[in-house]
Amino acid sequence: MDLSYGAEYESFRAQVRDFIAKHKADAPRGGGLRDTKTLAWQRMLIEHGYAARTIPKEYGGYGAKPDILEARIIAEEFAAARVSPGLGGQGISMLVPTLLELGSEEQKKQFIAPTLRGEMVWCQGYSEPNAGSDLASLRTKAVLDGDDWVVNGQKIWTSTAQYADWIFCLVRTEPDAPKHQGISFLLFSMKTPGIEVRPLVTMTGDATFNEVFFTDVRVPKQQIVGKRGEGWFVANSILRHERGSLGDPNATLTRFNALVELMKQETVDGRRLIDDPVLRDRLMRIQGRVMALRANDLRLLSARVNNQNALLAGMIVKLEGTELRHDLEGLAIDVLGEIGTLYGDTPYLKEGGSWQAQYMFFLGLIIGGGTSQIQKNIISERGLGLPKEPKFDKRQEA
Amino acid sequence: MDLSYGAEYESFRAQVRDFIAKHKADAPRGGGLRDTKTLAWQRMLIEHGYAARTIPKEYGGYGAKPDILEARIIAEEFAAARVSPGLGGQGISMLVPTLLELGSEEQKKQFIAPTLRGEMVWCQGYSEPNAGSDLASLRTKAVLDGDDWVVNGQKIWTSTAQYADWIFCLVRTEPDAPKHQGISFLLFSMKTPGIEVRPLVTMTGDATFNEVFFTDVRVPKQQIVGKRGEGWFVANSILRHERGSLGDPNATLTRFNALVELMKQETVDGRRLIDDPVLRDRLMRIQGRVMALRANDLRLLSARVNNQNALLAGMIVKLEGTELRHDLEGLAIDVLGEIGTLYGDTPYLKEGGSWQAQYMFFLGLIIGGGTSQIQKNIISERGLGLPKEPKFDKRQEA
Amino acid sequence: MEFGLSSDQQMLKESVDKFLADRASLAHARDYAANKIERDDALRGGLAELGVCGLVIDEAHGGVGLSLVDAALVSESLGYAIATAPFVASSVMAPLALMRGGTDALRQSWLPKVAAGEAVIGAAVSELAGGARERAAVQAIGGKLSGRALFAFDAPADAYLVATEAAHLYLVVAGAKGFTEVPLTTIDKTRPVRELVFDGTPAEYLPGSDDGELLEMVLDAGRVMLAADTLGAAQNMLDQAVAYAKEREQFNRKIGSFQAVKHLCAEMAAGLEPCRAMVWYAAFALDALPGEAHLHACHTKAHLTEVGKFVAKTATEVHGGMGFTDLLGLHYWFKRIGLNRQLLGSPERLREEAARAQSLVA
Amino acid sequence: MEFGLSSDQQMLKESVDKFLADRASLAHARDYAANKIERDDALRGGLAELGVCGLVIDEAHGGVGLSLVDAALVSESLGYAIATAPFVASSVMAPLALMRGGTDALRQSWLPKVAAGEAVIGAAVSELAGGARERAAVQAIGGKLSGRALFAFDAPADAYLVATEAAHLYLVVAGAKGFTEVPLTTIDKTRPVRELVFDGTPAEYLPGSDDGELLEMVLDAGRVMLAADTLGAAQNMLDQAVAYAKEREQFNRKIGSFQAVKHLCAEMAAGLEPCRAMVWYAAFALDALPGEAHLHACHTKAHLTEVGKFVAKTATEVHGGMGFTDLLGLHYWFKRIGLNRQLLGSPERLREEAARAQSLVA
Repeated sequence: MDLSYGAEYESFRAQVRDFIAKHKADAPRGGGLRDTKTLAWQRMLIEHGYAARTIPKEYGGYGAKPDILEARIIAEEFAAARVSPGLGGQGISMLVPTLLELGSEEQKKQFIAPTLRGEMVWCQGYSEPNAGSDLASLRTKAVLDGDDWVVNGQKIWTSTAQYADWIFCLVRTEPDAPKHQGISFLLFSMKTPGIEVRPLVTMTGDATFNEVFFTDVRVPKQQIVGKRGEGWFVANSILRHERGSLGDPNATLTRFNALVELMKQETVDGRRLIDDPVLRDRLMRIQGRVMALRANDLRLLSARVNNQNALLAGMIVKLEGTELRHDLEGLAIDVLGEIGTLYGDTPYLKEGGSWQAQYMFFLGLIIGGGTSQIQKNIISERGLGLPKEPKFDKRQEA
Repeated sequence: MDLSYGAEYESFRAQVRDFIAKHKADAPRGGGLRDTKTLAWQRMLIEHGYAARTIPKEYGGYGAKPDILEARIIAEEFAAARVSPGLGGQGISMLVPTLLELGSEEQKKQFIAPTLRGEMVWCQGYSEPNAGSDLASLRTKAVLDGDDWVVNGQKIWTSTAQYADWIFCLVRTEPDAPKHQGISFLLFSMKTPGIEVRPLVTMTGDATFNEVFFTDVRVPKQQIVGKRGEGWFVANSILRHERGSLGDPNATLTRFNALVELMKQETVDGRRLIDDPVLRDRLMRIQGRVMALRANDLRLLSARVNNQNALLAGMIVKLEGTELRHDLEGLAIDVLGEIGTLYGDTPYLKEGGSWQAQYMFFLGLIIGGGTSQIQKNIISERGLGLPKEPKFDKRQEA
Repeated sequence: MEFGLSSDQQMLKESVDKFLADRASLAHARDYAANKIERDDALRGGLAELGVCGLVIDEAHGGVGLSLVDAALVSESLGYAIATAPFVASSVMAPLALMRGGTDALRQSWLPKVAAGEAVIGAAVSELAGGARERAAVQAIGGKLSGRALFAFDAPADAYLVATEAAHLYLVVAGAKGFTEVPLTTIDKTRPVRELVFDGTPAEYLPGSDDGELLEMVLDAGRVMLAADTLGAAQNMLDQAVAYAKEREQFNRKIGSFQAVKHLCAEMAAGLEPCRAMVWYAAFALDALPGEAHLHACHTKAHLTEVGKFVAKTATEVHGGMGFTDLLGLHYWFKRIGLNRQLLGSPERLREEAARAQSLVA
Repeated sequence: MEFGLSSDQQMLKESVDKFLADRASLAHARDYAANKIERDDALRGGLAELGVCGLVIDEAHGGVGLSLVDAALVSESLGYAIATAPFVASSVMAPLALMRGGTDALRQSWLPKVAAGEAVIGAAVSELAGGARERAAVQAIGGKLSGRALFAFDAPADAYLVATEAAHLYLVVAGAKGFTEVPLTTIDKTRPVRELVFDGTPAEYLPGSDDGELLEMVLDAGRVMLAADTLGAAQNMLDQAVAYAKEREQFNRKIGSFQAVKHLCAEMAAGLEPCRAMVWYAAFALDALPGEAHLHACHTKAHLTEVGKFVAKTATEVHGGMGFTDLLGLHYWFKRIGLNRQLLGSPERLREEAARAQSLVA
């Protein structure tokens, strides 16, 4: 066991710190995706290798070799300094890796560099109202008409759709093929006629997501990634990427520490909340779970660095991490009693109502990106090797 | 709402009390099923209508009209006085009602009276090692040979098999029929040649149950209840009867009160266990659950008395009641710390080790009589009307 | 022996349910939440016609004179419908306090109006029920109140039942001298709560609250009513989840045919169904079993709160992503259960109170 | 950066696992439980040859001088195999106490024998670790011990490490004057425990235990080892449940293809898998991160105890009726987890201790 990153990496860490100290005045604080300052900062980060670090230079990245510890150090230092680590979003985190792996040379040249620089913002068109856990049953269809795909249908859970320039979108192009084989992966501009974006309000009261409606949207036929009917395969190469990050225990630790502070400061009948043994025991139970997932995260990092297998340890992160976070936020509400129910702009609100907002948002995350039930299917089948449920044809059911 | 039983019933209660006061010296305290005192007491109870109360006189019962409150009062008063309420067992509680409903006149005449008097002790041959939750897939077979059924196979979970005179037993008689329709319900003497009883030790260390092996056991062909192939229907008429009693909240209340006493008396570092706020909170959580199930039980009693529907309230008793009891016993172990792990004949043991024994036994009950998983299927399908899982043929699976 | 609903009770419940199904739709709750309705006089008026507002008020004061079991049934219905009408404070806690501890004058001036749906009385008792937060406290000096009370509910009201630090009860009229109301916004937009600020505010003392017992009884009644509200809200969420599971298809099957979904629904039902009898018993005890009433009220509120939390989360999960959106509005019930959880004592606090009621606390 | 097992550690674990698979079968545990074996010298001898008995003892005293991470791996393996051999007290707690707080003479007379498998040292520290039950307490007066200590484990032993009320450590040799051992029977028949009774019993003081810190360190090491034992035992139960679910058929299907069974298995795995890294971290902290060691030891034991309880129950349920019988012997693991839960501090107590370690207790 060796938890240190070693001298070489510590010197890299010093470089990162140095960069941050020197340039942090240039970093945006909040502000929109399109701000001049935001875009300039993104370019500076790419230039120094703190964003798009491992993307080849020819496509507008920095061109460094992948190195997990370097990536972790960059993330740690920017987080510690509370300085923007550059742009994220589904274009950079999901589409770019996909194009690198499966895009045509033209597509790489056309899309990657502006996406990295933040000049081209993307949204993702996967989920549909009738295709949630069962994503492959999606119905949005695209029919070839001359040199265009004509797209009709509806997507949901499309975050940033209201800001996006482009969308990467799954559509059914082969209605007669088995359902996983009839899907294609299209790219098109959100300015194309026939697209309507409607905000989707959630239980938190915010409209972080949208519904997107397509009516005869015409997409040039070469704007497809992979071949016709290969869209499911293309999309899955990204989805594998996404799942690990939900339920990050380091973010949970930050919230835990805030909860401890809350319980030290707030009182009921003049007694500090932390002095209530029953609430304190609940707090400590949460801490034990946080510690377990933090250790698990360290193991995953180490396994990646040393190229070791930690399959199950990775598979359970989303399930355990989102449930833990939901419980943690719920404990904060409980210790606050009636004060914990306050929400919105109101007297006595603690931390902007974030305990309630996160409590609900993490219930959304327990459901989103594969409900807990779907996660358990995956863990039991891929992690433990239990047999799949026998499949049915609908016709057999009657 | 009226929780009183009314004047008429209270006078019945006075009669019962009177009987108990006058005769309790004759009641057996422990002792075997065959003790003269036990059998004499049973006869006396039947004679006065405190056992076999609603069984017709012609079959050896007392012949009273069924009355739920009278039955409840009898049970309450004998329990309160800690006087034996007479013999129970699967012959009296399960076989007799079945014969009354579905037996031939000859069978009623032959079997009911001696069973009620405790002269004929029964065991039940349903479960098999490969037919647990899926009871209908049982394999013990009976083949007609002349005037006899010839039985071969194995049963498990056969309590009292080592004492029983007779067995009521499910066997497969129509191997080619669909699985629920190929079963018959046989009665035969445990002295028939070819029967071997082996004690089945459980995790509690006791052998409350047995395995029973049949090798060419010959059963006269008229010893069948119902017709050939109707055994599943016959058996189910009893099983419906059995389930409600597992997880009885009144027994749980008795245990809860004992746990409270334990926590008042026992100490750690000189401090009473009840004075630990965290343990006390766990105790109170249990109490809330006990109260909920007690109220539910009262509702069920009232619904039976007033002929009202309380379907769901009845269906959840076994699931909730056995889990609650298991948790309650587990809390007792936890509050005792290391002392809670003591078991068997050893110093410092509390209440004969019953906390551990019951903790394990109720885990057995969570599983037995339909696992919690099966209970949840039943509740969701019959109670909530959710669709059944589609059925598979095994052949389709490959 | 009858531990179930009488035919009168069945009828009462059905008529209230029917009325609410017509008049207290989700769309109505949305309008109310969006402040398109300031005070829901129409809904309250309709309920008053059904006798709901004066349900436990004696007939001499214009009420129906029914039991707390009947009140619990109505509270369950209101929770089921996430009704935007006052009830727990205005029609149960305050009437009980006035009937058992008020003066004749107070009773005559308020109870008939409450029963007729012409007046609403809120309750400002949180500090005594769940402990004082943010140093809130109300003192009475020479019959005048000073200080602050948080989480007064059934607001906005024409008068408030206020508990002082000394566990005495007062009635304060809205608009009285030195009296300010500050709206507090919670997750639950169907039932407004307020902070009350007193500065030498004139108030009517309830002489029957002298020894603290009346306050306890009033709090316990409120707890049982909130438990019933949670029962109703949770039952609605379960019903919605079951209905959704019967309709929604994924992987070519109704999702309700998946064991995982079935078992979640079964766990909800198994947890919730005994709660119904528990609420009945606790309400009955308030009327008829004074020796058990406090213990049962505490446990019933605590237990329903825990089961309600489980059902709220699980029913949302059964709905998948739809449960998280505003489209189905499921979160209105989720949040109603969430507010009930904290009002009049958290589960931990009520369990400790239950232990104290049994002399289990040293 | 390496937070995982080194190849040496992999090899160590594999060799111990292989040995135990051969020599510590369920049948062997049954024989031991039935008292057909009084003291398992053969098994211990074999483990000594592998270096297990002297794993953390320095080479100067005949040991292997490995870390507590290595010891945790071995403890996990012993739990997995429900091995009927002393380890936690004899090969970890007592050697640590002697190495860090004993005299040279004590070290020389005991450590080589322990490492060689020729001697066993038990630990009688329950009163200091989990609180005193049944008024048990040991006092030292003039270097002689009096009183009683309950739940000494790794018994029967040649000597016992004994903690006094003053948090001092002593070594008492079996058969010493005024020293009586009383067997206590617990649910777990694989690891005997005893009550020790002292009556002016001569004992060797460990001078390094003067300030209580050594005791805390020794207890923490024991806690992490017990947590590792639970990890192994729970992993075995999960493995058995998964294997059973792949084989057993009901309703014409492998039960492992039912979502309900799959999800139970997934929940066990999801709870248990992070425990592995947690145990590593806690063991590593004992060696290398003294500032964090106590906190992690308390939390790791508490958390593993809760997860272990869940897995023990759930794995039994997955086996249906078979899980409840003695036929598969699943209950040996269930009971091992059950005893671990209570030894060296219940989860509630350890969480309170964790809070205290962070100055969260007033």
